[in-house]
Amino acid sequence: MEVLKIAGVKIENLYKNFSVDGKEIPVLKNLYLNIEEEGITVIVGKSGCGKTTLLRLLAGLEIADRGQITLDVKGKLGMVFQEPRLMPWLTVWNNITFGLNKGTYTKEFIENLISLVGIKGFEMAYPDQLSGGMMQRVAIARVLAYKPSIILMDEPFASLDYFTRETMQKELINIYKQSKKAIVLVTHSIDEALIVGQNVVVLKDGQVSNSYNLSKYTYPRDILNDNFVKIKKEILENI
Amino acid sequence: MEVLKIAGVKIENLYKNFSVDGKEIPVLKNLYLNIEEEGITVIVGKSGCGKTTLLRLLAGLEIADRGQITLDVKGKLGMVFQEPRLMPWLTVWNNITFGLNKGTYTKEFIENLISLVGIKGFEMAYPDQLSGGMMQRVAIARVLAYKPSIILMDEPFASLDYFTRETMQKELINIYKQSKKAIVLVTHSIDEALIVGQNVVVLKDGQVSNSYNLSKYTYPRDILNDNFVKIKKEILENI
Amino acid sequence: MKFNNVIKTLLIPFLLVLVWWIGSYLKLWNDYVLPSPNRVFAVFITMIKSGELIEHVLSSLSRVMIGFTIAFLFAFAIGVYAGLSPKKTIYYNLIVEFMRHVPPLSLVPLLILWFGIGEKSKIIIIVLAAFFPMFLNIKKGIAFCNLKLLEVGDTLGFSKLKKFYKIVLPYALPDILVGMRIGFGYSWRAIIGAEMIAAASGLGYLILDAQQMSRSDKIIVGIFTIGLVGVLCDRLVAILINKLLHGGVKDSWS
Amino acid sequence: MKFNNVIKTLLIPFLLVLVWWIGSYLKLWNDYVLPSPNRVFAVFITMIKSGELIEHVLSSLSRVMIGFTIAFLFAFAIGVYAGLSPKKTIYYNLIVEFMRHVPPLSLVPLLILWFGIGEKSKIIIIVLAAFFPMFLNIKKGIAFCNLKLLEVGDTLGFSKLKKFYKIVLPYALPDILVGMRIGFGYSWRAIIGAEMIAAASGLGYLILDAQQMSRSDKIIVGIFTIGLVGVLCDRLVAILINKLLHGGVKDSWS
Amino acid sequence: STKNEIPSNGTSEEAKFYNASKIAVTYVKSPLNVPSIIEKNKGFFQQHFDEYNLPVEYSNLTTGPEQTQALASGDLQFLNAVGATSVILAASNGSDIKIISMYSRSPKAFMLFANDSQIKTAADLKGKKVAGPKGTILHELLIAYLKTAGLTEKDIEFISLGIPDSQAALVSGEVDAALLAGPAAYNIKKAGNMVLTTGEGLVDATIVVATSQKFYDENKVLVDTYLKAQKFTLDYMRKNYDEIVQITAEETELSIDAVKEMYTMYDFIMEITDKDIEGMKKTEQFLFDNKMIDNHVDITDILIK
Ligand SMILES: Nc1ncnc2c1ncn2[C@@H]1O[C@H](COP(=O)(O)OP(=O)(O)OP(=O)(O)O)[C@@H](O)[C@H]1O
Ligand SMILES: Nc1ncnc2c1ncn2[C@@H]1O[C@H](COP(=O)(O)OP(=O)(O)OP(=O)(O)O)[C@@H](O)[C@H]1O
Ligand SMILES: [Mg+2]
Ligand SMILES: [Mg+2]
Repeated sequence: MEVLKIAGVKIENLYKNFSVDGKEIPVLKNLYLNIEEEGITVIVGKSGCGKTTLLRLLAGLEIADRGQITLDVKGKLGMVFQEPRLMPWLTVWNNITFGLNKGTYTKEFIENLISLVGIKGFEMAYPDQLSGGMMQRVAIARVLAYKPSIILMDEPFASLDYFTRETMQKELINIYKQSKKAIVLVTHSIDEALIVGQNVVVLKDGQVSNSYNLSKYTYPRDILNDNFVKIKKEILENI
Repeated sequence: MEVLKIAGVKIENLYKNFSVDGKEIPVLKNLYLNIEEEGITVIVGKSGCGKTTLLRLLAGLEIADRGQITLDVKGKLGMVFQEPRLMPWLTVWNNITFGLNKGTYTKEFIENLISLVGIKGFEMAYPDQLSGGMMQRVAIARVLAYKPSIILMDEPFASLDYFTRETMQKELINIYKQSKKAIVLVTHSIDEALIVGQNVVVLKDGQVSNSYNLSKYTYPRDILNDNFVKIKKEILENI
Repeated sequence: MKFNNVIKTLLIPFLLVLVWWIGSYLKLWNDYVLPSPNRVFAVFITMIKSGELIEHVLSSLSRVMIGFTIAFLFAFAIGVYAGLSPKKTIYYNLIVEFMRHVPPLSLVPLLILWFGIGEKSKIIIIVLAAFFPMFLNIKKGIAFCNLKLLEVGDTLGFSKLKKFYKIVLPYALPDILVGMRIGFGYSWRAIIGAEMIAAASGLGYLILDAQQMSRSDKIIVGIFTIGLVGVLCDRLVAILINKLLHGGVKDSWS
Repeated sequence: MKFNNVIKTLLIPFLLVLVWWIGSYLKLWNDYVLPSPNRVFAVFITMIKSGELIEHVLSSLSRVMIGFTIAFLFAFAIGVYAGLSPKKTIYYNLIVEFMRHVPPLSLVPLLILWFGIGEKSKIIIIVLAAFFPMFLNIKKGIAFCNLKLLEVGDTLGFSKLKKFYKIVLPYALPDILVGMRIGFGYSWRAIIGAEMIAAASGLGYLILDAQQMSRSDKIIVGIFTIGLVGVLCDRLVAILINKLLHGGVKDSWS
Repeated sequence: STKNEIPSNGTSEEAKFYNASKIAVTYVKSPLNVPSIIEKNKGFFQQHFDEYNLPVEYSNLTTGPEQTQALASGDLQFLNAVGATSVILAASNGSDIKIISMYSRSPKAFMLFANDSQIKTAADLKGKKVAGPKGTILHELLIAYLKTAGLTEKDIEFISLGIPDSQAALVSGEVDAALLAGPAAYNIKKAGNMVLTTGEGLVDATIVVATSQKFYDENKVLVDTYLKAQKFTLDYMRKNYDEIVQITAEETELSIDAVKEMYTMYDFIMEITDKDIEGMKKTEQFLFDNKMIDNHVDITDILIK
């Protein structure tokens, strides 16, 4: 069988089990997935279906039991975890510059990021002085400061309110438009998937049960549009 | 001025400042709020507006700078934190029974709770073997097992998928219906607020900027109904 | 695999004994101070056969166990108290810190004056040696307890006591265990100092007596026995604790 | 408030001195073993005036500082290695554990043989006293590092080294500090043992010499000076470290 | 170390060789080692070794076993005041150690004190607790004293404690009798405790100066110089009584009277007499009889030849 060479990430025949209390739990079973080098791929699926596990496998934090992950991306990989995972001993500013080498960034760059995620005035605060949503935004700023060419995001906007979330979604689309990065986003909000996704993948029973290519729809999208409503319904039925 | 005696929680003239990096940040400023003894009160507001702080004040975890909180509830108070806060050294089962005294509960009771939150099969797993959403559900089960008469919930469903979330919302309404508890729910989803709330409170600039009494709408609600769409719009404008 | 581990464990000790043997054979050092392994081994066997060695071991062990237990109980009580009520420490901190820096050996005449030359003085020396690492580690473990988990206890209506044993204690366990290991090491090490006070048996006595009698072969036997019995006890406690703590808590007790 | 704290701190020590004074006054104990506070204080003043005491203090301090520094460097290197590569510990664990349980005092003859009666042997005694609590605490701190935070380092493309000093080290800091405190206490305590080996100055020597000369007043002065200088150093290091660590890290260094 | 030739002063002596780079000696001032105190204070050793350009170093190694160990390790060249007992113990265990001269005999400085006025004779000690340092002159004194009443160590309860600890045990009433020497003995005596016996007539309490055969063989000239210096010191002491008492009092922080009183108990004569050899033979027998040594030591073998 000939394999088409695609830049981006290629997942083939992926298996991952976990053992809990002595029992083996199959989480990913024979999973195939292509993630394009330029584009926003959104992964949706039930809680506990293996989305985080998939991202962790992509980031190399977990080793697959079987199968193959081919990363063909120039540049770095960055990840926003499901929890903020800030260093409790560092201020917001230092948490954001945590992944950067001294002298490789300007003060303005960080200041811009800080206002982008809306935590101005809290530069010198420590993580335990922030609200849940603020911590998540610091984590997002940390990964953006790192300028990865592929960003994995695990429910990054889960604890943001409607407006903040909207801002962040717009920002994500901007980042994509400007730098054509590969972004992989896990979310529980189908609406969010439809707003930002160019490729929406439904994970179910350890496999991709459905995937939708939305790259023909330009941003900003009106997800009350019939097409989107139809897709949303379909996803909800398949999830 | 005569004060009407209301069972439930009465918040008057509440002030709370935090100091970050030497600067005082006013979070709650002259807040007034009544929470009825029987009913689901939903608090919405921007990320960082003070929702968690308000819940922590109610739970007695934080002390107000000024003002008064009168709790007039018989029975216990329970809280679901914004993070799961499970004991890492205990199994799921033991985390759920964590707040209970031995001999005061039956095995079936806990088993029911476990299937209610949908984590059957993971009784013997440790928190670090669970997905984000699963941890949150264990935290919910823990508080339900405790049978409080007032439950404070801080974005309890934030990392749950559409269906699991729906189930949990229904369950919350059931719990209210059966036991008429006081439930205070913080959420970022206005839809969720409209689906479960009997009283929806918008927190802004440290005060209640708006509140909506929805107790006349029976469950289950159709939030695509005009009334709700109107309220949603209004809330979004006010938030 | 298991056999493999035994080899890995014994590799360096084996090499050291080899160097010792070769050095003695080539007379690289003075036989009077470091006798050959053969001679030490011969004395070792004689002392085992005569039952002398086991008597010394038991005698020291019982002293150390008593001293260690007392030290642990004190360290636990005061450490927990200090960890939970940091504001009160000001009253006793100076005295504790003072005692922490005073060599127990310098106190021997005073101990004899107050507690006599019996077991009491010996055990106090052991207690003084073992108390402080346990105290400081326990205090640190208790004081550093995760506030977020403690709040869970608050919202579940736990009393102070209940919060303590259901949250603080399990959370501080790794620190407590490290403290206990260090403390046990020091209490075991203290037998020389303790048995300086008019002991008639014990490994410390064995070594001191051999020193006075210039019997370096016996000194070496004593040193080895102390080291090995110490390691063995440590292992034993480690296994016991691992049995008691069902999973969940890593303990660095490797 | 500050004055208040001074009173609280000195309350118990003051009471103890009072008891001591009354006991001596009423001749409740033998003056040879525990002389009256008046006499001890007089000797103390004389020794300060003659410059003798400060000389002993400096001499002991320099020994302890050298020994402690060496012990810390070793403990840090091996502790970090052990914490990061737990599988390799099997090779050296036995020997480390063995040494941990052997009383340094019993090794004096061997130390004299190998390292002579100069400073080397004395410093080794101090190193042996201080190494293990630091080693075990550092190892524990490193080994227990939060895996979730480490993964952040992984995803930011940190090298092993970078992960170590940007995540593991700050995370393990409280453990390292507790280990250092315990280690310093023990290294300071070890001066009696160290200065048993042919010392001509130092607080340990002062006490040993006073014992030989049957000068219990000097012994008590020695004990007090050891305790007080120890406490002072501990405080000093505490303040220094608090200065160095800008916020964020609690350290139980109370 | 290097092999040096003595710079010849024109006299036509045969070249003398030595093999050392320093002269390290022990410095023990207790119980009341006046020669050591005077010698160090005046720098007599250094004066004598200046001729060879060798620095003199002092080591405060006070216990016998430590001294003999340090000698064996080669870190020390001379043990300036070591108990004959320690030398015999070391020799019996195979150490290369040789006596080059006597340091002192001071049986009167070693005493047995009773706590209880009921104890007046050796016979009264039966069944009592006696504290003291094991395997030393004091221990030997006790055995010899018990023997006068036909008792052995088994008839009493001997408690092995160092001198300071024995003193503490005595004054706190923990033991019925204690073996003490030096300032501790002086203090206890002044406090009115009863001296049951001194070592006089019981032990010879010989303290000796020792080096190793190996060092002697390679450095005969240095050993001779050492002895010369020792003699010089003793002569000086004889001629300057007031000054040496003064110096000793300052060094030990004892009162002048105490020094004067204690000084009379010591006999600092460096020649090895037949009586000394007899005394050491007795000590050797004591050690052997009490199973403290396994191998006999011939005293004449441990004198330098
Ligand atoms: N370290 C682990 N050990 C054992 N089981 C694990 C481990 N990590 C994950 N699992 C299991 O794998 C399954 C998938 O977990 P994962 O975290 O990938 O889910 P998810 O899709 O991210 O869920 P959520 O939306 O709730 O975050 C779960 O059943 C979980 O219990
Ligand atoms: N312990 C603290 N110290 C200092 N500031 C704090 C502290 N806790 C909260 N704050 C500040 O108080 C404000 C409100 O925080 P809070 O956690 O109540 O927000 P929230 O409404 O729950 O936000 P989110 O939706 O993001 O969880 C924030 O600006 C936060 O920085
Ligand atoms: Mg997940
Ligand atoms: Mg919040």
